[in-house]
Amino acid sequence: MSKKQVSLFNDYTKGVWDQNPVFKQVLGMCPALAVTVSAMNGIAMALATTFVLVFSSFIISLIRKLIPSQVRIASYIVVIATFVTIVDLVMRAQFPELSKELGPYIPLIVVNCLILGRQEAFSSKNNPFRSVLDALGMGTGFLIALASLGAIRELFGSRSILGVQLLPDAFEPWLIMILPAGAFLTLGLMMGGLNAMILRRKRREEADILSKHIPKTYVAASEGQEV
Amino acid sequence: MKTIIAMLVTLTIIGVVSGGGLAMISGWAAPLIAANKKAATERAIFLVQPEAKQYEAVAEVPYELYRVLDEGGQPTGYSFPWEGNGFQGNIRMMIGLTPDLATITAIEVLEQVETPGLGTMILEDPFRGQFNGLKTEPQVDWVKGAPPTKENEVQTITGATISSKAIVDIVNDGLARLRTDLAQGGDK
Amino acid sequence: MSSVTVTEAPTGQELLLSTSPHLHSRWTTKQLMWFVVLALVPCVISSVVYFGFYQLVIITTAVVFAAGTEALIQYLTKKPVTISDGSAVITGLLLGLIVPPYFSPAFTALGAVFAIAVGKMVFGGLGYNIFNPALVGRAFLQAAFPVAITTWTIPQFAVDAVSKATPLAAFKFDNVVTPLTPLVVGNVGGSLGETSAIAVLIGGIFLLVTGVANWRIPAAMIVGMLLFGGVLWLLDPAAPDPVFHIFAGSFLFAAMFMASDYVSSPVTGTGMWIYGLGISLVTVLIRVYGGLPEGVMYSILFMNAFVPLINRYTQPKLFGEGKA
Amino acid sequence: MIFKTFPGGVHPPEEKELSEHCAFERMPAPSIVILPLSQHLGKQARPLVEKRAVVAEGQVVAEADGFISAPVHSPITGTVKSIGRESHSSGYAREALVIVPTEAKEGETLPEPQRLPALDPAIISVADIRARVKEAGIVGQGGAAFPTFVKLTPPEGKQIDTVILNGCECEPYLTRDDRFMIERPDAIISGLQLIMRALGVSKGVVGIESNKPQAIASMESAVAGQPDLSVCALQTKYPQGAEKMLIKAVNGREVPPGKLPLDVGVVIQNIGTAIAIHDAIAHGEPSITAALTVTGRGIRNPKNLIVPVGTPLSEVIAYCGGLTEDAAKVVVGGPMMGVAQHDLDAPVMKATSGIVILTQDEVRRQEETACLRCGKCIDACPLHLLPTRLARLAQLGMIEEAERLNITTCMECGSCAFICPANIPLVQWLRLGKQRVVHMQRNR
Amino acid sequence: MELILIFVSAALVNNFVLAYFLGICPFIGVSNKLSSAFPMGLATTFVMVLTAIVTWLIYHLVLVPYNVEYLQYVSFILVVASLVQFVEMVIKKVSQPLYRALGIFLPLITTNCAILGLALFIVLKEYSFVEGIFYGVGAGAGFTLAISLMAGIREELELADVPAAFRGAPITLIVAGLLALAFMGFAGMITV
Ligand SMILES: Cc1cc2nc3c(=O)[nH]c(=O)nc-3n(C[C@H](O)[C@H](O)[C@H](O)COP(=O)(O)O)c2cc1C
Ligand SMILES: Cc1cc2nc3c(=O)[nH]c(=O)nc-3n(C[C@H](O)[C@H](O)[C@H](O)COP(=O)(O)O)c2cc1C
Ligand SMILES: Cc1cc2nc3c(=O)[nH]c(=O)nc-3n(C[C@H](O)[C@H](O)[C@H](O)COP(=O)(O)O)c2cc1C
Ligand SMILES: Cc1cc2nc3c(=O)[nH]c(=O)nc-3n(C[C@H](O)[C@H](O)[C@H](O)CO)c2cc1C
Ligand code: SF4
Ligand code: SF4
Ligand code: SF4
Ligand code: SF4
Ligand code: FES
Repeated sequence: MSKKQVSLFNDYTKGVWDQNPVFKQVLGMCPALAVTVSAMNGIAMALATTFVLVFSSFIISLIRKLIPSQVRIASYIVVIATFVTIVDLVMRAQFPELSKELGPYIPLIVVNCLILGRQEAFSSKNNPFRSVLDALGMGTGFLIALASLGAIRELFGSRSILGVQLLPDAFEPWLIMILPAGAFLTLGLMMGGLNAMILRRKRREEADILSKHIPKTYVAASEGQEV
Repeated sequence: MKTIIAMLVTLTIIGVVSGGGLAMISGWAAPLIAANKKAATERAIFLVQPEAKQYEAVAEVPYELYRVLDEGGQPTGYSFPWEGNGFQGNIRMMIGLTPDLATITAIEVLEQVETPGLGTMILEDPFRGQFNGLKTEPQVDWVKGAPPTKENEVQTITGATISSKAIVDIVNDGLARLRTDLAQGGDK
Repeated sequence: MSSVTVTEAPTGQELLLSTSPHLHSRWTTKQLMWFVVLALVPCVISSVVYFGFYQLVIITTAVVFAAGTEALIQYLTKKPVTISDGSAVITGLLLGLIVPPYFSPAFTALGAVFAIAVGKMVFGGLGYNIFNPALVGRAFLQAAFPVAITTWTIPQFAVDAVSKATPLAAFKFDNVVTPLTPLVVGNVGGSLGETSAIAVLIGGIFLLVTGVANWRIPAAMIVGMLLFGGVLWLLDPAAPDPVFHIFAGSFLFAAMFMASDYVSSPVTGTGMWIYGLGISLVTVLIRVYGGLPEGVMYSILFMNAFVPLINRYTQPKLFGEGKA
Repeated sequence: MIFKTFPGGVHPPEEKELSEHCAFERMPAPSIVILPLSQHLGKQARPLVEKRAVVAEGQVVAEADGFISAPVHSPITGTVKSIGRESHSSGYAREALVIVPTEAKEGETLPEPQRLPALDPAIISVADIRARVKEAGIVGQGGAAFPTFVKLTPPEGKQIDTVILNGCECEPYLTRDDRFMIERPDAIISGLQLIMRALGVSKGVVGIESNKPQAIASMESAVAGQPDLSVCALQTKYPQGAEKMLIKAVNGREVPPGKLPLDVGVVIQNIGTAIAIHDAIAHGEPSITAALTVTGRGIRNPKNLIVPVGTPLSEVIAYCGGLTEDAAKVVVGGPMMGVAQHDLDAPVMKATSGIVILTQDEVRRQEETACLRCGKCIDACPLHLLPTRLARLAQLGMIEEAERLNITTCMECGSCAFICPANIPLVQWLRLGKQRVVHMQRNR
Repeated sequence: MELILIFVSAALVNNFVLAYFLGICPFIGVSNKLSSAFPMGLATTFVMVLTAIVTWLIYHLVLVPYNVEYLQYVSFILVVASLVQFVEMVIKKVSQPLYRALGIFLPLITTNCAILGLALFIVLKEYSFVEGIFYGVGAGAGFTLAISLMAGIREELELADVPAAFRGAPITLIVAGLLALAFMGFAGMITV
């Protein structure tokens, strides 16, 4: 791949993991916690958010040079709120059930720190194409986070994932998983677990580098063994 | 000054475009949303009145009340949305009644925020079914931990006593209101 | 940092070096903890007497899983395994004693694992947790299995029909105030360890007399209950009298064994009073106005969250800064 | 009877019975004398003699260097063997003169022991009292070894109304002050009156803990009929003898942090200091002996001794029958604040009040665990500090926060570490924290 | 009485942060020091009350009469944002110390879902003007309580041996979870 391609590719992928909005940047936490009682809700929320994110990024990137910086935030908010209203209207018209489930959290996409944050950090400085890629990447990352959180909570809280029962009837569902406390705890434990894995890998890599670049005897000596 | 004008102009343009766009989409969505809402209400009206075929709104009372009719247009009872406090928040339900208000045909919970899996058992049949054909004179009563012995009693759900009582209370509250209003209005 | 160097003395004996003080009181962590375990024996006995030998299965499960979880986590994170200090045993034992009779051992085990893993180890283990681990375990179980944990079995020798529900549930839902005698003896429904005030008091007074538990917290809780419970009783005819409040449910048990947990309670004397009074206040409010019949567990957890702030604002005045 | 006291503190086992019945004995001259130039708080003394010089008992061999300093006198007649760094009971080697007794050779005469001229305590002037206390090299016997004449020369404008003699001896095991009060009450009263005269004060109090009934009786009969003197019996509790605590108990005043007893109108002196002052004036004796208790389960014959300053610990121990089989720790001072010794060549010094030898059983270290936040250390701290938090802050290097929480106020009494069930070496951390705070303040 | 119940309900029983998941980002982001958490709570309370007032007026005096409820989100957020900006400017002019204590938090708060959430809930629950204000005060008090408790706990945890992997956001979320468990005791106490 050419250098340019690599950087475009990176525009997309960074949001998926390295800068995952939920796990790494701790943004957009409210919807992440509130709606993830099931995988389906998480996915729907993430898709709605991604829709708003992508379109607002596109529009804002297009008009970025026309907006005076003093009314920057206000303009972003209006653009975002417009798309959120569209999502909300469409959902209420076409998917009344889902709209009822996600309740007041759809309008709150307006203030989702993730969306505003991306406009400030990226779309206001880059061309529409890259902004859309960035938005798609962040959206994917958000989707991964919300879907996995929703899946775990649904599995233990209702024995199923995406409505498919996976655990036997003998398994008593843990009600706490679909309560607020369960949301915080699950996400906290997930993040801790991920961090532990990352730390472990880092430590192992460091050990590898050490053993490759430092003469054996030195390593042994530093570990206090007789050489 | 120039920047202020630029600011105002930008915001106005964005506002107008956004407002215009939304007005268009809303124009498309509003009837659909209204239809959805109407469908939901209708579904609920007939859910608590399985026999009924048509309905009409009763205008004499300052709240929603539907008189349901059979094929021939004869009144067969009332469908009646009412709400009150549950364990966590508001519970809104539809109550089906016979014309003399002495018997409940069925109930349906429309909106609630009770604890999933616990308070939400009020939505399910072991509990809800108890209201089919329940007598309402002098009022609906509840018992805890034992099957009901009287015609106007329901048994509360273990672990969700409060939600169960809330349903009973809402029914009684609505009935009381209805009785006074209909007695005055002389609807029969 | 503990610099214990050994050198040769002219007499040929090895001399120990360490900094002052060179004397130490007889208390050690281990000893404190095992005293608490000892103090809980009367409650274990009363649970067997009232609810049968099967309860030992629940209690043992809780202890084994609590201690096992601690050992496992310490082993996995390559820390010294310190279950012999007895603190995890207490957590397990207490958890076992605050679940209902015939509670599922599987749920108990899950609660014990959660209590130690999330209530204690993620904070860094002994001494660092903010919330009382045993109560974290119980609150988890209550939120996960609310029906199972409010299903009460009648004691073996129950004489009256009233004791089907716990005295507090009977009060809340049927407005029945259980008389004092069964409450004191323990012949009522309730969690394994809490029903008998006599058993609780034997263990509790043992802890207070030996100085293991600080007397201030139980004292503050009882004073607070008399105060707030009394005021409500006078104002609101529907509220029960304060003595009923003290003897019903897990109030005494929690006052003696759980609110007095060092780690999750304030370190200053004034702080302990505020903490104890706060627990009583929240307990009364939940019991009288809340949706739940019993509020002691939530009150303690709620006040646990205040402990850092309480400690900060009740710092003792430096000697010499009070008066000239 | 309710005894006065202060809030907080701890109750270590008292263990006074090992030596409280032993009357003072004079220990014979040792085979070698190691005379540190720094036996006091402040600047070390400047030597006045050369190697191989012959010195007389009582001769000044090093002079005070500066205001807060004290001269050193030779405790024996002998030859200066060397001047250099020698063992010191602080654990660090310090500058010292080493003197060995000399036999008179043919034709030579050894110098006579020197004494200062005796003065009449009844008529001595304030200036003479201060001069004599300074000349005699007297330092506080209460542990800190602060040059006494400094305390007797308060800055202009300070109003002092009370002198308290500290007869608490709150450290477990030690019985020196107890024996002094039983054996020499009149010398103590004389010393107290001299201090009062030097400071122009008309109120003198002797504070004694309730576990020394004999001493209380003895001192009470000594003050009988003297309306300006009194005995104050105090509750037995450590650290009752710490000056701030003693003042609080005796007259309810609190010395603010960073201030001195002087600032609340009080001067405190130890019982032993009073005797030293009396002896220096009435008998012209310079500070060449130390009175101390040698005790503990690790020594065969516990004793209360008068020992020439500079005697190596090993000789004192040998004089008391030597260490027992299970002796494990030799502490100079009391067990709560004293310093454990690794080198028994270290000498007895002017302010050495005791040697405590603890056994294996007594010093077995308990396992250290994390802090339980039991608050016992906070209840115990007589200065109302937060030992647990200060120690943790020191451990994590959060020095500014430790400073904000007044770590430097800590007097290292050890009450907190004594009571701590988690066996955290709190005092050690507190010391480290204090050092780092001082260091940081210096760099500011 | 009803008003007090609304207040208690919003503050304790249905705490915005712990039960409704609103304002989580500042709750996690600004809770590491009590000295910033508490002012943040106060500033949020202030903005919430303002929001309750202006959005109620807009909704009932403009949106409903002209049948343009679909402009709710756009208008609410825009008005709140400009209002906060205005208040910030006023505070800066009037009192520097107050600005330093509260002002710096104000822009952060605008883009915080608790504010918009409040406005939407007031519409959804059909509160009257005065009820809306009490609701705003209660929600703000609940937010202040939660974020202050969290800050106290996090300062304490700085001295604790929290495993490296759990430092920061994970332990904060777990504490929030345990706080939510503790607040469940108030469930069913008051329902408004
Ligand atoms: C997490 C949790 C959620 C609860 N949710 C409800 C609920 O939605 N509805 C209800 O009536 N009770 C609920 N409760 C229980 C009640 O507070 C109360 O304990 C119960 O109604 C008592 O009923 P019982 O006496 O039949 O066990 C809940 C309890 C917990 C711990
Ligand atoms: C249950 C109980 C209640 C007590 N109540 C008090 C009390 O109210 N006031 C008091 O001073 N001591 C009380 N004590 C005595 C204390 O145990 C102890 O003597 C006192 O805290 C001494 O501490 P201090 O030296 O710090 O004052 C009580 C002891 C127990 C076991
Ligand atoms: C913890 C502590 C305990 C003390 N205990 C005593 C004591 O028991 N007797 C005593 O004379 N001095 C004791 N002191 C020293 C006194 O505070 C004070 O310095 C001394 O009495 C002053 O008299 P001096 O200058 O004659 O030594 C103690 C100091 C501390 C810090
Ligand atoms: C007096 C006393 C009371 C205790 N109470 C509890 C308790 O209620 N819950 C618990 O998990 N551990 C308790 N423990 C054990 C220990 O303090 C607890 O596991 C720590 O919180 C773990 O860090 C107690 C210990 C003592 C000495
Ligand atoms: S060390 Fe002990 S006996 Fe000696 S002066 Fe200090 S307190 Fe008194
Ligand atoms: S205060 Fe005095 S009497 Fe009491 S223990 Fe301390 S030295 Fe002994
Ligand atoms: S050593 Fe310091 S902190 Fe500890 S009790 Fe003594 S004065 Fe307090
Ligand atoms: S006494 Fe020890 S365990 Fe108790 S609070 Fe103090 S330092 Fe912690
Ligand atoms: S998403 Fe709610 S404050 Fe950020």
